[in-house]
Amino acid sequence: MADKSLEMVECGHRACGGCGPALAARLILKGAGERTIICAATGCMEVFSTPYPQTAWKVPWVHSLFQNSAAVASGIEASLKRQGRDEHVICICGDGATFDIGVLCISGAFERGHNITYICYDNEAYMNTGIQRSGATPFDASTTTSPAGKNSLGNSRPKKDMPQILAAHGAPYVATCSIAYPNDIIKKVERAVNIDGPCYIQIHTPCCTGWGFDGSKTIELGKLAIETGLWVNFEIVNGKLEKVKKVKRKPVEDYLKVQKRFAHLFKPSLNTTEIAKIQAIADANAEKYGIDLKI
Amino acid sequence: MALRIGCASAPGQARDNKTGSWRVFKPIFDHEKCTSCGMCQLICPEGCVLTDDGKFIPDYDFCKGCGLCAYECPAKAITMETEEK
Amino acid sequence: MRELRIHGRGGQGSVTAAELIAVAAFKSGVFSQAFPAFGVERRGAPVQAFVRFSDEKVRLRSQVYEPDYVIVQDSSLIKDVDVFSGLKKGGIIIINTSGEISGNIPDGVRYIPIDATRLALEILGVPITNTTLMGAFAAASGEISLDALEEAVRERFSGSLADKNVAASRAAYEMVKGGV
Amino acid sequence: MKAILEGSHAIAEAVRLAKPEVISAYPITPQTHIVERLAEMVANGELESEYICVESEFSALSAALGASCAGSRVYSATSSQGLLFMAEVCFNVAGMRQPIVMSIANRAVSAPLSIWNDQQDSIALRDAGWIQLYAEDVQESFDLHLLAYRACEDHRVLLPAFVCFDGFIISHTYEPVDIPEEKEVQAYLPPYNPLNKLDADDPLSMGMYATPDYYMEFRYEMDRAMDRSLAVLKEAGKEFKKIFGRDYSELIESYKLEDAEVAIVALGSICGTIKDAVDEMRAEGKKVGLLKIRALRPFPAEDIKKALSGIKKVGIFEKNISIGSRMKGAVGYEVKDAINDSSVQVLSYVAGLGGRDIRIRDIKKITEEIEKGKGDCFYGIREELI
Repeated sequence: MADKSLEMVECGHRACGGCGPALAARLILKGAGERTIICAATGCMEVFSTPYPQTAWKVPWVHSLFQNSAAVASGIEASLKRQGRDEHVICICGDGATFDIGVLCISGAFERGHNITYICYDNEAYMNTGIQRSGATPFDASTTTSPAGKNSLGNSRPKKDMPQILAAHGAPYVATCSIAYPNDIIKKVERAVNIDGPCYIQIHTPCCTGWGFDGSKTIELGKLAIETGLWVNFEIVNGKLEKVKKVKRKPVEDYLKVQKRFAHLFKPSLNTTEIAKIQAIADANAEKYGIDLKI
Repeated sequence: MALRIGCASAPGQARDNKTGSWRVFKPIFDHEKCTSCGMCQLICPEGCVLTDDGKFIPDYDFCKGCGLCAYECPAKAITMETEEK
Repeated sequence: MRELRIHGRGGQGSVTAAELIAVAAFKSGVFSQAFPAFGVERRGAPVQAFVRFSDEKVRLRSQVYEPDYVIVQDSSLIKDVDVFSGLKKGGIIIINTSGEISGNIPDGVRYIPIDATRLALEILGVPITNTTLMGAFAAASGEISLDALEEAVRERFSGSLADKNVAASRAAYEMVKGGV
Repeated sequence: MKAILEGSHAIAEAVRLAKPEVISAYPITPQTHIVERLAEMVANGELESEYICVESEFSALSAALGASCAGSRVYSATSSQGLLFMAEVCFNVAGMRQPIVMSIANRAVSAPLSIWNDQQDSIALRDAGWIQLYAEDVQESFDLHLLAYRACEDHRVLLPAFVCFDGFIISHTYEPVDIPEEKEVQAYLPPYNPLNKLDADDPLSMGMYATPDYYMEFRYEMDRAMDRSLAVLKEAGKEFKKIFGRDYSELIESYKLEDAEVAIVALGSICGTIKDAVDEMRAEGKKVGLLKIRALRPFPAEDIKKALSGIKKVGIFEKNISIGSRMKGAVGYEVKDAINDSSVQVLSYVAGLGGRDIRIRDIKKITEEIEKGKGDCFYGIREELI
């Protein structure tokens, strides 16, 4: 069983107050345990946690580049195997590193079947460099490279379905979770690191700075994403959907209206057409994963 | 201090960086109202809620004053006050 | 230093022939170097491979332009490729042919025609002529001994395939020796 | 044991004897025969390594980096486009001070696509922080792999190395090579003893980022390590001679330079052809010699200056092109800087790009050009195509 009192991320890191990814980092290590080697991608978490020499990490941690964590982890795992060592190897990477630039390395590592757990902290844009769109950015979100404007309603494409892509690689365990449910993260990470083979966990980590909300509401935002059906917590085990968090769904406006990145859908006037499209995404999620609680 | 080659560093040195100075609002913990559920400690992004003799206490050296603990406290035992410096 | 150029078509084993001749030369106590004309040729396209023999270490890395010996794996190549190019006076050219060849043998060159395809078909059952021509080369040039060639062939192939290739080399060797 | 082997297979033997725990490579012409042979060795149990069949060169070196950080001796190999694809990781590996040894079967870079030899690939990465050794023949290619591991893993160095050899010209050539006994290699190359590694029993953060307060010092330290590697490589060369008999105690090799009036400077396999050309020209009464550069990084400037002292005409045979530069070739600048004497004529000749064959007569023509003082140019351009 995971030791929930374990603190392997030291105070003094430079994340924004109320940072979702910083919270995720603490929870991940409670689940993974202290015999864990972390392989980080360039990204917001990497930068807020490791300005030389002030690392926040108390477990072995390595960073190489933006897009190669899965490959670096492959090498670490191969080395440990040859040396007969027992540490867990986990990648912790943002959605830019995971959904976009790192796909080649991730696909290779999963296809080869390395015994690693790849964790994406998904804050739905490139937060490290100032909130540019990524393949994980939701439909209609305004970012600095998909700004809302006279001819734009923000990001024009829906979020890429990374968990299904990795499930299709034959990963034995693929799960999504959210910082809104801390114990669920701990449980899922613990499960993943104890499964042989490449496992994938995608954690929804609201970013107060990037999304535009107050840092005290990070968890509330995470909950709203789930309660509206725009984020679904599930587990896919050996390709089969095993467990889904069910909710009594709220309308998507409840989630959208509290974030600056969707402000253009409400001001100067309510854009019901666009909001209906986003509601349709939530409805499709609900249908696909069966999240609606039947009362 | 000589550089450690390869940009390597001993663990946990972030402690040298006292992020408490970032704070604008300060959480005040009311131990009377506290039900010891541990939520504040579990969800603090800094990991700076300590336990002392069964009581939860923020480490003001590091607390950035984000207010997440106060917002999420089921017992409403934490209030945010303007920092006096 | 003596130089050999082998002409063949992709898939006929010219590069293997060069390598095995170099191995046999090495086993005969000669410093040898073998390499292909590096290319992207596919099966059937004209290819070349080279071997150098010397009593001292071979340092030269250019392709072979003025060979002492030429082996032509397939006489049909003569139409497409100048197989005689640069062949030294006093040199030897071994051509796999069942009859007349097109083109003129240069003056002062010893021409050894051999029906390697027929021999290969008889002994190996397939028209792969490289080991047959290697036997002819051993007999004609004296650069490599038949024993060394056999050893090289046995290192590359095993079992009955090795036996058949050795037999093909020997048959060609005897044929060329007998013809002298 | 003396054997006759294809260059690639000889290199694979050197790697087998160095016993890397992890091999991570992606096939590319003309490097393929090396990694195929290593895969075969692993499959047969001749070599006890983890062989990672990566999906790209980018991952090849990234995985090698991970394994190295975890404390293993690792090996990789590539060529041309593969090396360029790895470029970002190359800089990273050097900055992280991981002593990875990688074979480079030198090949031209695209476009136009060419699988044939020149040295543009490795020379383009001369500032990446890797030691760069260039081999003339199969034996030297074999030997330099062992020497590179020993020098790179020395705690005074801790930098990675390219062992470069000309693609096809060395990689696909059969020639005799002396393969040492396993125990001799063990005596020369003890198991890897990392200074820093990822280890749960002694946790460490590696590859952190550096603010402007620290960054320059890290790069300065890399440069100092590269400077130190000059002596360490020579030491490793001396030790090599003691055990194996072949002399690599210098990072350059002089051939008939003593009384030379003209010197040709070159790297790699072309040195063999140049030596034959020098012999012929000497027989014709020309006082010409060769300076072979074995290490481009660290650049043995002092040794080069000394070896060329008194020679007034120097020409550099460049299998690379620094497009837009005045001298045309990249190595010439460094040789010129090493000589640092305006009374000496130092000229570059870009030649043999993309596999253009170089013969003794070409070397003779280049020598005539050096004598005439015409240089900093391309040699052998087919004027009818221009």
